[in-house]
Amino acid sequence: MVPISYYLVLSAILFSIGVAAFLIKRNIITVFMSIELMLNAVNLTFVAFAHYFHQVSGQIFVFFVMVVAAAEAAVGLAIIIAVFRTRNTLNVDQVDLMKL
Amino acid sequence: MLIGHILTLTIFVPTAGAIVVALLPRKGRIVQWWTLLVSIVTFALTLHFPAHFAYGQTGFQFVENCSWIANPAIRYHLGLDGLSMWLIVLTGFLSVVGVLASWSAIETRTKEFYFFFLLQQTAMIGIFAALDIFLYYCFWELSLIPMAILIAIFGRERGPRTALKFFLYTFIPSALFLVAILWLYAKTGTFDYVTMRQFLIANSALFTPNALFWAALAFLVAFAVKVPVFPLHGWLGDTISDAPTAMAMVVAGKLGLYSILRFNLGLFPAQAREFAPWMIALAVIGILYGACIALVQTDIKRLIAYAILSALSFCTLGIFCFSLSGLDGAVYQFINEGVSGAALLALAGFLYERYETYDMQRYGGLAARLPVLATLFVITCMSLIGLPLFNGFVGEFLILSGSFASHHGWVIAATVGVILAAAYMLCMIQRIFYGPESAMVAERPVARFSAREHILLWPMAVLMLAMGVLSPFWIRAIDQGVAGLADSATHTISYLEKR
Amino acid sequence: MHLVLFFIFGGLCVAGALNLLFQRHPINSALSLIVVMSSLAVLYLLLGAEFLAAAQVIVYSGAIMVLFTFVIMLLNAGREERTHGSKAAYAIGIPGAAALFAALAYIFISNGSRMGMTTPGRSLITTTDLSRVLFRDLLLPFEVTSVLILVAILGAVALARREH
Amino acid sequence: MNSSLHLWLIPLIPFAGFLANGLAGRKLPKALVSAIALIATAIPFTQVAWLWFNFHAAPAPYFEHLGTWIQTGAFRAGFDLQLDQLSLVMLLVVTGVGFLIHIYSVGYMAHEEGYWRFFAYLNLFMFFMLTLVLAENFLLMFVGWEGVGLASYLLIGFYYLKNSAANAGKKAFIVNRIGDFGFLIAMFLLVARFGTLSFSGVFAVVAQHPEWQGGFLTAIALFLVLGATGKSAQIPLYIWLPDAMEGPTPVSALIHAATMVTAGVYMIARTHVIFNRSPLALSVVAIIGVATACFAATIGIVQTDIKRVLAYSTISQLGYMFLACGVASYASGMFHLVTHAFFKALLFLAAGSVIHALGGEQDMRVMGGLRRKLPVTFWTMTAAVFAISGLPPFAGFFSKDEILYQTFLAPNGGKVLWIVGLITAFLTSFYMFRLWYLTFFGESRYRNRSLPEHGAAVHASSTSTLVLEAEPEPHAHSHDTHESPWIMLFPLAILGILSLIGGWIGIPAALGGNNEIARFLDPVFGSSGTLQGSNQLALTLAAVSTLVALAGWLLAHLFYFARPALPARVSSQLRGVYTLLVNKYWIDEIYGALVVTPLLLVSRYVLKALIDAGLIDGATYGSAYAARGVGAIVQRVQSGNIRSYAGWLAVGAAVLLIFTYFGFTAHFH
Amino acid sequence: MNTVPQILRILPEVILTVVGVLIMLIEPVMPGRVSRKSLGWFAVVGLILALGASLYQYQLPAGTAFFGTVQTDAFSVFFHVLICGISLVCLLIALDATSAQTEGMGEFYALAIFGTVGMLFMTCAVELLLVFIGLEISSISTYILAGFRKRSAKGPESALKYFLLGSFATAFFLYGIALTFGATGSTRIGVISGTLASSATPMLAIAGLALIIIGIGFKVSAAPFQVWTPDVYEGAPSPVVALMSTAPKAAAFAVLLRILFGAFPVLHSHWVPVLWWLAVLSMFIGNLGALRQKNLKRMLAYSSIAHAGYLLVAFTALSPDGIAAASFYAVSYAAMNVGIFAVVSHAGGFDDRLGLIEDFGGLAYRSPLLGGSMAIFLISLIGIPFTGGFFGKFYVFTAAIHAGFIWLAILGLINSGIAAYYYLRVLATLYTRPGESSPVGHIPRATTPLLFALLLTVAATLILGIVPGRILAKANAAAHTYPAVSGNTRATTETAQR
Repeated sequence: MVPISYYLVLSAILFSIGVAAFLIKRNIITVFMSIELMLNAVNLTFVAFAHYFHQVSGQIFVFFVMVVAAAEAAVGLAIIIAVFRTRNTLNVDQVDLMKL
Repeated sequence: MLIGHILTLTIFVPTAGAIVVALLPRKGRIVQWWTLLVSIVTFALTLHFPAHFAYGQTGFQFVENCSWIANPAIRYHLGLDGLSMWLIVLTGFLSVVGVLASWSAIETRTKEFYFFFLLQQTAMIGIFAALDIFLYYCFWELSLIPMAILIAIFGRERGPRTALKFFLYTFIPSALFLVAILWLYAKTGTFDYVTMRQFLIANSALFTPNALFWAALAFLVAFAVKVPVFPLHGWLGDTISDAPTAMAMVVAGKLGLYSILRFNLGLFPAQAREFAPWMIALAVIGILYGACIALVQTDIKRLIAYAILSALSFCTLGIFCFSLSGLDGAVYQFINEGVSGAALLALAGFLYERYETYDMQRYGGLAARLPVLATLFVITCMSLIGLPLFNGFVGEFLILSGSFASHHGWVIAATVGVILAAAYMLCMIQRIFYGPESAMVAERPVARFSAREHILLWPMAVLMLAMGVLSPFWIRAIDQGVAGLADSATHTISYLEKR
Repeated sequence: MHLVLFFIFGGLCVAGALNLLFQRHPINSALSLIVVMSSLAVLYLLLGAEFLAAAQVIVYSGAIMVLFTFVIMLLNAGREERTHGSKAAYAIGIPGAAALFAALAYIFISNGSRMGMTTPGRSLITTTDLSRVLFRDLLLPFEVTSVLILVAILGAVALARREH
Repeated sequence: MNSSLHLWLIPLIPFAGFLANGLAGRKLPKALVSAIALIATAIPFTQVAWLWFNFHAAPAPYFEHLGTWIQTGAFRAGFDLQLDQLSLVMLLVVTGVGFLIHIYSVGYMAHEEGYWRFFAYLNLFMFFMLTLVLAENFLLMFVGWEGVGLASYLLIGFYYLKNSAANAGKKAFIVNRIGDFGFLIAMFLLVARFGTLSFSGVFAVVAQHPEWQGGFLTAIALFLVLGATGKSAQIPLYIWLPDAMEGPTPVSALIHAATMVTAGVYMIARTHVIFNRSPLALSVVAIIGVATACFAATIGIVQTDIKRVLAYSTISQLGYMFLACGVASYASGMFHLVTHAFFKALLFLAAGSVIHALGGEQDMRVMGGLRRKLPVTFWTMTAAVFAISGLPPFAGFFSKDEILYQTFLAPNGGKVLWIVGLITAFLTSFYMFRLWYLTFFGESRYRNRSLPEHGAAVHASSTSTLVLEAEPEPHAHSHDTHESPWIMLFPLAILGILSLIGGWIGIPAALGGNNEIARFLDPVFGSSGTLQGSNQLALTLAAVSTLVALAGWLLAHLFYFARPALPARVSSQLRGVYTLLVNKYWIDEIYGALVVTPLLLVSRYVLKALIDAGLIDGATYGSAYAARGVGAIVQRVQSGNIRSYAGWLAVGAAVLLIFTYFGFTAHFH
Repeated sequence: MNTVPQILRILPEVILTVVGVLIMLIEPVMPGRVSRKSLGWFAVVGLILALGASLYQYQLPAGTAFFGTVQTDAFSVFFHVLICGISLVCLLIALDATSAQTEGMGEFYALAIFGTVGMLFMTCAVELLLVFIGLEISSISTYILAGFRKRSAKGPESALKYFLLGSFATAFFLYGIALTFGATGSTRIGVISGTLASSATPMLAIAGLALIIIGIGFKVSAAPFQVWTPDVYEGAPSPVVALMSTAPKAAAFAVLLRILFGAFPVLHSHWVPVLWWLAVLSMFIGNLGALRQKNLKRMLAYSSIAHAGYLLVAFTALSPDGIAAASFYAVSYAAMNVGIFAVVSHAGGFDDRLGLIEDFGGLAYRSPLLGGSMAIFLISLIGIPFTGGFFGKFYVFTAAIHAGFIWLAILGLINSGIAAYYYLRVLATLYTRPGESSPVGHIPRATTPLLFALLLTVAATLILGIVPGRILAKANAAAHTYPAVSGNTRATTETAQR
């Protein structure tokens, strides 16, 4: 009895918070987390629509997103480590060697 | 015996030559000799056209027409008429001249120089021969690159800067020019000059005059920059003074003026007549403006640059008065300009080779040291200021007399330019050759006039005289080439019509 | 009933997300993210995707977030300091995010009516249906995913390995 | 009259001479060079003489078409030659005097560097001058017209290492160009109106339309006059001629006295058909003529450089010819042209011989007493002086008298013109005798080369030898004055005789002659030109002008022979006038201030600096800078900070989403 | 289903996957000191095979496989060939640029290969899920490759920037797919278009479309999503830049074409204006940004933004001509850009010894081969006739004008004028007299792989410029796999304005 649109709006809220977090957080890892948050928001949308259409593929999609998220996490964290090695910082604002 | 594909041959012999140049070793004068050979062959090939030109018949000759790209329909369409024929011959001639003029001026990086030099020849011949507007545009753009690179490499002081200036000045307008071409293609469905012209004439109703106006303007601006016409000449001074002699010879004039005649008058006769008042005004301003600035220049090459601006503005004037003799004169005049201007630049170059400066104030009394050079210099100047029996006079006279009937005031103003021309040319001659010997001339021993220089310049001097005396030989073809572009009414208002 | 649950857990999501936003220490952010994910799992249940809910808890809250915390510990990242490297992020970005939210919300609400309601309990999608689609219709993507994972492994190795 | 007269030979043989000397002369021995030059002028002279006897009677002009020069559409101009009485007379003068001066030059230039160059140029001049004379259409005439300008440019600048010479040449050419501008415009008008430039064609059309009076014909005529004033050194374009004296003296004699400068008169005479239709133009010509005559004469009386005196007298005499044309009495104009050619050439050559003798001195104040030292020069010079002063029975008398007579009879304002002419005659005889006395009488004031303050006016040839460093001219430092070699005296003698008898071809009826020359030219001008008054009047006027001439002589005698102190006192009395005259009314300065300087200033500061460098280059580089400026702004976005980037992404995303969703497509649909 | 064995539909992908796996397996067993070049050559062989396979796919009748998730048609094969070619040349460049003792080259080659697989799937997928996964594969591998200069601080930084912003954009892309799915209930291109055609204006789909465009816009670095490009290009090794400035972009453009013309043709009135603005913005930002650049790679990064703009111009044409133009432009851009990076990476080595433009002063004299070919690529980038760059621009703008977008064409060509300025500056630099201490002195001799690379790219650039007929025909064929959009945008107000 919950309007689908509620779920959608909720996902929108989460997504936007994710975006905001990406903009505001300084710690690279946290920034990365905010991306995960955005992905989760998307997942919610998928599931909502899957329910609406009574469709499996929507849910399957979520699976794949999870897999992708996992992969990205692995790679992303590796990258973060590499950066930390060269820069010795996790602050995004200090990773701006290249500019203009 | 008409060789098949003679035009293609003429266009691409220089390219082939250039490729060989790239492979030649860097020692001795091998490259020079090879390039000389190539350019002589090219010249010989161009001479084929006047030899086999069928005067009676109208339309294009030596035509080659095959499909280049199926969709969009681009054709490899070449052909000559009276208008373009002599220009191609001139190009061939100037390529030989160019090699000889650069012979000892270019000592380093000869491979680069002659490679791009030959490429330039291809581009220019292609421009005159192309009858498919797309093909034409290709050659038109191609001609920029060798020029720019050569200026960048061999420019006197600010080479690269000048190259940039020159390139952008020409390239940006020709971008709009391309838009106009594409627009025309979208409307007419063809790039072929002949077809498009027929189409435009046949159903001009399809077009709003406004649209055609802008298209024609895009064409005109692109060409006017190349001529150059008065306010668009910003590149000329630097380019002429920085470019190596052989390039300065061909950088201005004929390309732009030919294009104006071929495309603006050919495709958009009505619009051309709309522009005429402005163009005439600009031309006259250009004549006087160029002359006045030349009057106060102290750098030989810059003086020549503005002299060229002034002289070419005469052509613009002649073109936009649409009288037959005006058009003939214009074409004849820019051929003359090609010859005499080239000779003058070559002479200036020889001076530079000897004294490493273009600053007139450091010269003086040179006539005693280099009498032959002085003589040739004077002859060339006389041809440029339009002394009768020299080529320049015929052109100027035809232009002015042809335009006079329709534009008294402007022509009278333009004729003042003739006086100024004498003034700045004689000032230059005096500063360089007359008066007491300057310190520089006195202390620096220089080479006598070499055989190569004789071989280069005397034929040009003779040519100036010949073109001044036997003009019908050339004008015959030109006349038939431009006849279609002139106003039908002859420029002479006979006394009967007056009554 | 459903509505209440939705609001509870939806609220929890938002709260967790906001907490992620406002916590200064990465660990706290990570934990709040776990909260978000777990409550999302509940919402999945409400939408009748049990399997997904499980996967959500296991894969996300479990595997991925553990990885995160692990890295945080590894690099013992402290409280993030408030550097001001970027004006644009605030001046441009935050309004951008707000506008984004506004636009999306507007779109969803304005089209929400056509969406209708959730129908709880109806037609639980069984694992069978899932596997049928997953291993038949979407066989190729499934296989290709292996390449993706390979790449991830390779990359992690290539990047994280110390130079000698 | 036989089929072909081969007129084309007349100009082309000198041209051949020019080519031969010009291309090879440097290497040829002087003897050969002079031989070539002389032959190249002698042949045309003989041919012309032959023509004179064969063609004399023929009523109709004779044409020769050598081919097309320019042809487009309806317009055609060819290398067409024409021989009629007018051109025949002119030919005789040009070839005859020209030949004599060539001979003279052989001696005069004997020691000059660039001997071959000199004769090449002279032949070139002959070629162009003869083309000018023989031309059957305006265009071909213009060839000669500009060509002689070129030749004179080269010859004036013969001592090109001397700045003054080079400047003079340049000035001459440019001023002439101003005249040519008029000629060109006139031709454009003709082309526009008649569609042809051939004399016969144009004149025929004009003849068909007696109703054409003034109007565009006046315009054409006036532009032609502008041309003529340039070539014939009339007000306002006379300024180049005095400077032209920088050239070697034979050049001054040939080009700047006898032949080239008369081209203007010839041209007006040639186109009299047009002028006759335009009283306005005619009176303009007359006024210009008489004004110039008087004006130049006044300057002439205070000049101290012998050649400059002659230069101003040339201008003045040309004024007479203009006056003649102005009163539509072309015949008398031509008559004076002929006689003037004789005595003025003679004057210059004699002066040259004097200068030659004095090793290059041109300042009359340091001459004097040369009567005995240079007898031949003296006597020939005397003939010339008498001739130009218009003392019977010398040549000048008849021609000048004829002109004054015709002027007197001329309808509108003739009397005024006549009086001015008369005054001029007085001045003429005054300054000529002044020259005569100063040069040949009194005791020799000739000590060293030049007065201190006259360091500038050093004789051309000697300076040139200083600069050109061949072997120094032998008599440049050997100061003993002696008579010139025979080769220079022979032409003097001939011309002397001619200045005596030359005028007898035009003895007016009143004096028992029958104006041969006028009669001879009638086929060309028609008898309309020459007015006839009563013999009584003619005699009176003749007497008057003779008396005036004598008065001039007496005054000169008083000033420069009887009471040598007088001039100084008078000049100190009339300080103002004197300064004015000595400085030639500051005309050069005025032109400089009004035309040349402003032109240069505007060009340098307004056009070159402001517009070209400022606006046009400014616009070019300005736009470049603008583009780079925007580029800088774009780069500012690239702060390197990930969060800023994300910010841009976010806002971009938002905008794009909104844009797409709410579809701001009005602009497109 | 047609009779073609399904495996053939994905033959190139399979081949490359196998090769990649093999490299992975061989690499660890190789002793540490041994150079990994052999692996590189192996990868090259694999790519050649894949190229052959792609060309072979031209023989196959168009059709789908694996339950309609992939589709081989003239379009996908065209891009298969293109991408395989690009990767091939890029690997050659890498072989040339890396020394024997460069670290971890085994992984490098494997990642490049796998990345190529991902791109190939992007081009042939008709199921958005597969598109997404392909995209992720290619992205992740390029993230890592970008960070391969581990010693210098720049490498990881560029990797990080690319990774964070990339995933950020991916989230948008994914959201877009989600909304599309929400609007149509499917993620199959064909189904989507069908549903949209039938339904009334589906607002959700429009929103989804917008978000998808954002995601792709990021990948092709179209303004305003271009911000990452210069930094990443500067930090990444030149061979990698050569790859990622062309291949993933080509794939992404393919996806965009596939989605716009395959899935959303009915919404063209919504996406045409958007692309119009994206194109204009990209051209201006790219070119103006490049004007002041001193660092060559950054300059090329900006120029790549601009070129993305030119390419987007073609999309507005809404006609097969447009698609063909876009495809052709992708090819010509790839040829010249890969070529120029070949020169740059050879001159600068794997880790950029020559960063600034003036470092290249006199290159043409130091090595006429390098200088000459670089000159050709620059001329092509300017868009001078008889080079691929010119024809690319020409077709693109012809298409735009046919669609009536005169102003777009004018702006675009003015931009090519601006662009000429900075390309020409480099060109002039190549030919200025080198100073005594100019770094070009230390440039090593050209190696065999480099020669191959240059040969291929130069030949491609010139062939595309002089006899583009065949390739253009292929591009047209590719274009005609889509039904021409009912282009009622032809008569736009623009033409009315004129």
